Amino acid sequence: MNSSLAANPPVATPFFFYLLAAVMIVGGILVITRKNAVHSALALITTLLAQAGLYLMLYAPFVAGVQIILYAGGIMVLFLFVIMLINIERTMKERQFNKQWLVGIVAAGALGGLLIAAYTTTTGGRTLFPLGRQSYVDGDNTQRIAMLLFDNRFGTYMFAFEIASLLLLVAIIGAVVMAKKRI
Amino acid sequence: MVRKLKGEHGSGITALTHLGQNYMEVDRSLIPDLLQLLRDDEEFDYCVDITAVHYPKREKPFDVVWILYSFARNERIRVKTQIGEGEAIESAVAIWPTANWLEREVYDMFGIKFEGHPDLKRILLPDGWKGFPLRKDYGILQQDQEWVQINLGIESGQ
Amino acid sequence: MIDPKTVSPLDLDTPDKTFLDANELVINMGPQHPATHGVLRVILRLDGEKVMGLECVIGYLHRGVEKIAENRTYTMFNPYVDRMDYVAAVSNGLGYCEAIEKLLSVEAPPRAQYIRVILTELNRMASHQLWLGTHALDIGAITPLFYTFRDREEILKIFEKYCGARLTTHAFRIGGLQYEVYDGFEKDVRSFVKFVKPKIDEYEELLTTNRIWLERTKGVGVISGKDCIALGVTGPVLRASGVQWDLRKAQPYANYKNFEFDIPTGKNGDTYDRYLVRMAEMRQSLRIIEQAVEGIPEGPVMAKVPKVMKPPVGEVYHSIEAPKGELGYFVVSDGSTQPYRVRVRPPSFVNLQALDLMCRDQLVADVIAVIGTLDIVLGEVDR
Amino acid sequence: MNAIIDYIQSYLRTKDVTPGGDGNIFWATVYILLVFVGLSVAVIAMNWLERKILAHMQVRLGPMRVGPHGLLQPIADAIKLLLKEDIIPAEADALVFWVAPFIVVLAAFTVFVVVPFGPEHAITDMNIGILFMLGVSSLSVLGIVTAGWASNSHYPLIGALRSSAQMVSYEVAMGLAVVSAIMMTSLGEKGGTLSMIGIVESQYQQQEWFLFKFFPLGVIAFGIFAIAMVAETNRAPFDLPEAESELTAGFHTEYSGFRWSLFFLAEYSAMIAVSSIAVTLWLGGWLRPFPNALSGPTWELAFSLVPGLAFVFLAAMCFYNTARMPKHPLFRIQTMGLAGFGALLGLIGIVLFLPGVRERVQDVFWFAAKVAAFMYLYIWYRGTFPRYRFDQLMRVGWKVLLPIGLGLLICTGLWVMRVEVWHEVIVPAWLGCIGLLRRIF
Repeated sequence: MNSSLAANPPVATPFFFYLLAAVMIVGGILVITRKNAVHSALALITTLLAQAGLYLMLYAPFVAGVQIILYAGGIMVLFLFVIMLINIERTMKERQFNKQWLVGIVAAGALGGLLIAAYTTTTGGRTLFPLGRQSYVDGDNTQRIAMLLFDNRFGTYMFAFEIASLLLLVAIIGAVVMAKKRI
Repeated sequence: MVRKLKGEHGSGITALTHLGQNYMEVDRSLIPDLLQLLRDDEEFDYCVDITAVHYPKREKPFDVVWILYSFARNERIRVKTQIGEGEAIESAVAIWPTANWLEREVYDMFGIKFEGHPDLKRILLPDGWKGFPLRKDYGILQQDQEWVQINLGIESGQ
Repeated sequence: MIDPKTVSPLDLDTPDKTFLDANELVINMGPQHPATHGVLRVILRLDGEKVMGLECVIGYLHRGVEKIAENRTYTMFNPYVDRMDYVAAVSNGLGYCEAIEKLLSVEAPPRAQYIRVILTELNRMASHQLWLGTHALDIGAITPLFYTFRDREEILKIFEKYCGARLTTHAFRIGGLQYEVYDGFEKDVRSFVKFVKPKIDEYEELLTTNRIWLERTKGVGVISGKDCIALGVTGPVLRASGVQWDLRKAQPYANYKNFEFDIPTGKNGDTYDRYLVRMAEMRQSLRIIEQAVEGIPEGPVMAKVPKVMKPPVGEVYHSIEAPKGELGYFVVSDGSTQPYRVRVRPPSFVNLQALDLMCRDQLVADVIAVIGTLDIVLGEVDR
Repeated sequence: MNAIIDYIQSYLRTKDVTPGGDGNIFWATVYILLVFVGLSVAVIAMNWLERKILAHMQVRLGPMRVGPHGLLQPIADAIKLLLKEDIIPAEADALVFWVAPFIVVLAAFTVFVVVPFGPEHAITDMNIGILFMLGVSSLSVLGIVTAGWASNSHYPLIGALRSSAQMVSYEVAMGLAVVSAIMMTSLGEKGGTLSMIGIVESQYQQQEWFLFKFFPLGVIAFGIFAIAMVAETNRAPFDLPEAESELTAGFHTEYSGFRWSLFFLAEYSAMIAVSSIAVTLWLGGWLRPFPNALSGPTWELAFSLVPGLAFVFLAAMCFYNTARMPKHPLFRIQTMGLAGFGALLGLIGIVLFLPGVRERVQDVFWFAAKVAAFMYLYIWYRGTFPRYRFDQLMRVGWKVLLPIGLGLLICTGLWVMRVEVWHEVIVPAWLGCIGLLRRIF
């Protein structure tokens, strides 16, 4: 998987795409419908893994690997941690947070419409997400990501990247402060 | 030493020796003060044991026995006092913390109550048990049938 | 005490305190737990992993030994004492026999005294070896267990050859010994001493300087000498806290005054010091055995005691230095063939009382280490 | 029909088929089967070896009854486990309880997709190989956590929480050590790579195992990884989740029978997996000792004979022990079994001497030998070390390994950037850092 699209024609792409997409959708629905939070978390993990599969199909193995390590392996473990510390029997008997379902449907519909519009509308002969512009630089996916982040030739994302990491740091410190009464 | 104590407390103390071991028989009324005195002034800082003996035929059927040891003097002494049925005696937990479980065991086995004990309850036998097994009127095969039936779900423990 | 039956059903109205603002957690350890050395039950109050306090629930092995004593003759009760501290049965027997001998005002002949000392010290060795193996196992080192059991086996073989039993030996009789030692007893003991000396070094090699062992034992379960005395804690635990007190020296019984040995002490009173003290005690025991086996005199092994024992009216308290601490017998005689009252002062029972103090502010995993280091035997705690 | 056979034959003859290459589905399938079978055999052998070696360390004999020297014991155990009643506790969450062991096994086995047993012996080669391995092996935490939770019992829950906290913490230090090794690959001819095969090739090109690269940085990185991997796999002295004296059996307390054996399988294959990572990153993977210094046809031949010799040696040991078996009718079958086992080993040894076979197999042999050394270390640790306490474990992970790993990363980075002037600076500074750290902690 280390060459470009043309040299490496995808194998059974539509089939795997629809399979993974279906897994994701089913998983997503299970996440919001299960009353047991652990079941929801497991469904979410399935969804995230299917998403990693989609990344692989997009010839972005590095992103897929990071997705597995960070989301499935790291963040979801923390989710499960927190869920386990909460009394599950209790949450199962409590009412779900579905009082605002009407607003939710409207928001979801609007977002979906927006996405469809964005992909189909053309302004001045240009679509918002043009095809055929996968590659800014040569080399494999991992190197491309690094180049995009750090090389000035392609408009640097360095600042945004660092801001994001700073935000995460702030979030970590905030979590520690909130959770721990005495340090 | 005993002479000195006798001088202070009068006739309540009888000092005796049997088989080379010193012990004193003390009046019930002297108990907490004497024990305190023994620890503070006579350096009996180690309470080896607290136990009791049941003499059902006596007017005051229980002997309570404190066995004390002094590290400084390398000496043992036993303090004995007689108390009657249903009478309580002052706890020595404040004097020697070790008295805690020892007194609980005496209570467990003889039913002697210790006043001022922080947590006087049965220690070896189950909490709901009836009867005090080391009393002479408690037969060796006797048991709390009711407790056994309720808690163990069997007819008899024998 | 927490009874699972009394736990109230789920209550949705009160806020959930099990998460984040939880202050205290009460958990129950034992009586069926691999690290409680029998049927000890400990109820722990925890703040996170920190122990805020604990309560021991004992009595699961209560057999009413003291009550049995009142219904048996002096001779008949002798085997029962072996069942209290079953890993140091010989010591129990020694204490009991000497107490009754005192009551009868007889003394065992010198030859019997020497053999008693040899067997008792061998038993101290066996008890410490068992302690070391299980304690190390609790802390996670599995290998010392097999080393110590291999060497303890040699001691048990000597016991078996002498009296036919390995664990509950019933080795001594009131007034001396029932049997003369078998041929080659001295040779066996000598070769055992020679065999086991390098083995103790072997145990130490595995543990004494092991980093993890040090981290797990140093500063864990600290108790000061003053607290030890106040709580009546005796034996190696007391000595590890810096109090040089051993009944074998302080109030010599049997014929311990004939032997040269040191009382090993520690400084910090932590689990590591207790480990070192017990290791040193094993070596001192070997020293005593060596001296005793060289000096066994000829002569009878049984003093003149009547077939039917009727000690004169009176009472006696006699205590010995058992492997776990001061083991005392308070015997009251009413002149009949049966003791009027036998009170056993069990070292494990009294030492166990210090568990609460020693575990305060430690972590849960340390509770296991401290239970191990107290070296309790539930048969003796519950009697 | 003939066309298909022709196709397969021509397929087999193609020389340039490499792991991960185009159209390698056939060989990938073959290797999947081989790895699956090999791994199961390795776990079974490991079971027997662990019990035997541990027993001999502890002055015992270990299994002796089932088969000669207990050789059939693991098979007997496996049959017992499969026939045992599979209990799901009444209060357990049945679905999650059922799924959890499969997650663990799946994660443990999937890791082997990218393990290179030789330059041509691998299921596939990914350009993110090492990342894939770390990612997938981190998924086994999920199985452990859910297993502990689903049991709905206290000890498994505590065991699961401990286990996951431990694995998540040590993954950080592990990752740092791995990154430093990956940095070293950038000095190879092909430049930096995450591919497992590429990493080993890079070591060959640089004529140095990464263990000795940039001394002492390579050794330190390897040390961090070697400590972290023991913690990752929950083995002694970091076996707190399964601390028998504290938590009975940790997260799998409530499991029995087949499902329990899955955890067992997963634990051992995870051990083999992390050992493979260590071998690949620092110990030259499939490379034989001194591939550059002792090259030439004579040396090639000499080293390619080693696998066969090893098996012949094992066979000789079997025959020696056969001769020592008691001469008693009761032992006849056992003696014959041992001799048969020896004969089997000898036969394998002779097959390994064949010219066509020995070149192909020696890579796998060296890889397996290195992994086996790690397996022996695991057993050795278990025989000698007491167990860490949880806070001490966390302290080692976060306060010792993590800072050292970060410092290591910086030093390796600087070194790789050819700041040769710093050569005299980095090493003293690094040693100073360690001294400082030791002073602090």
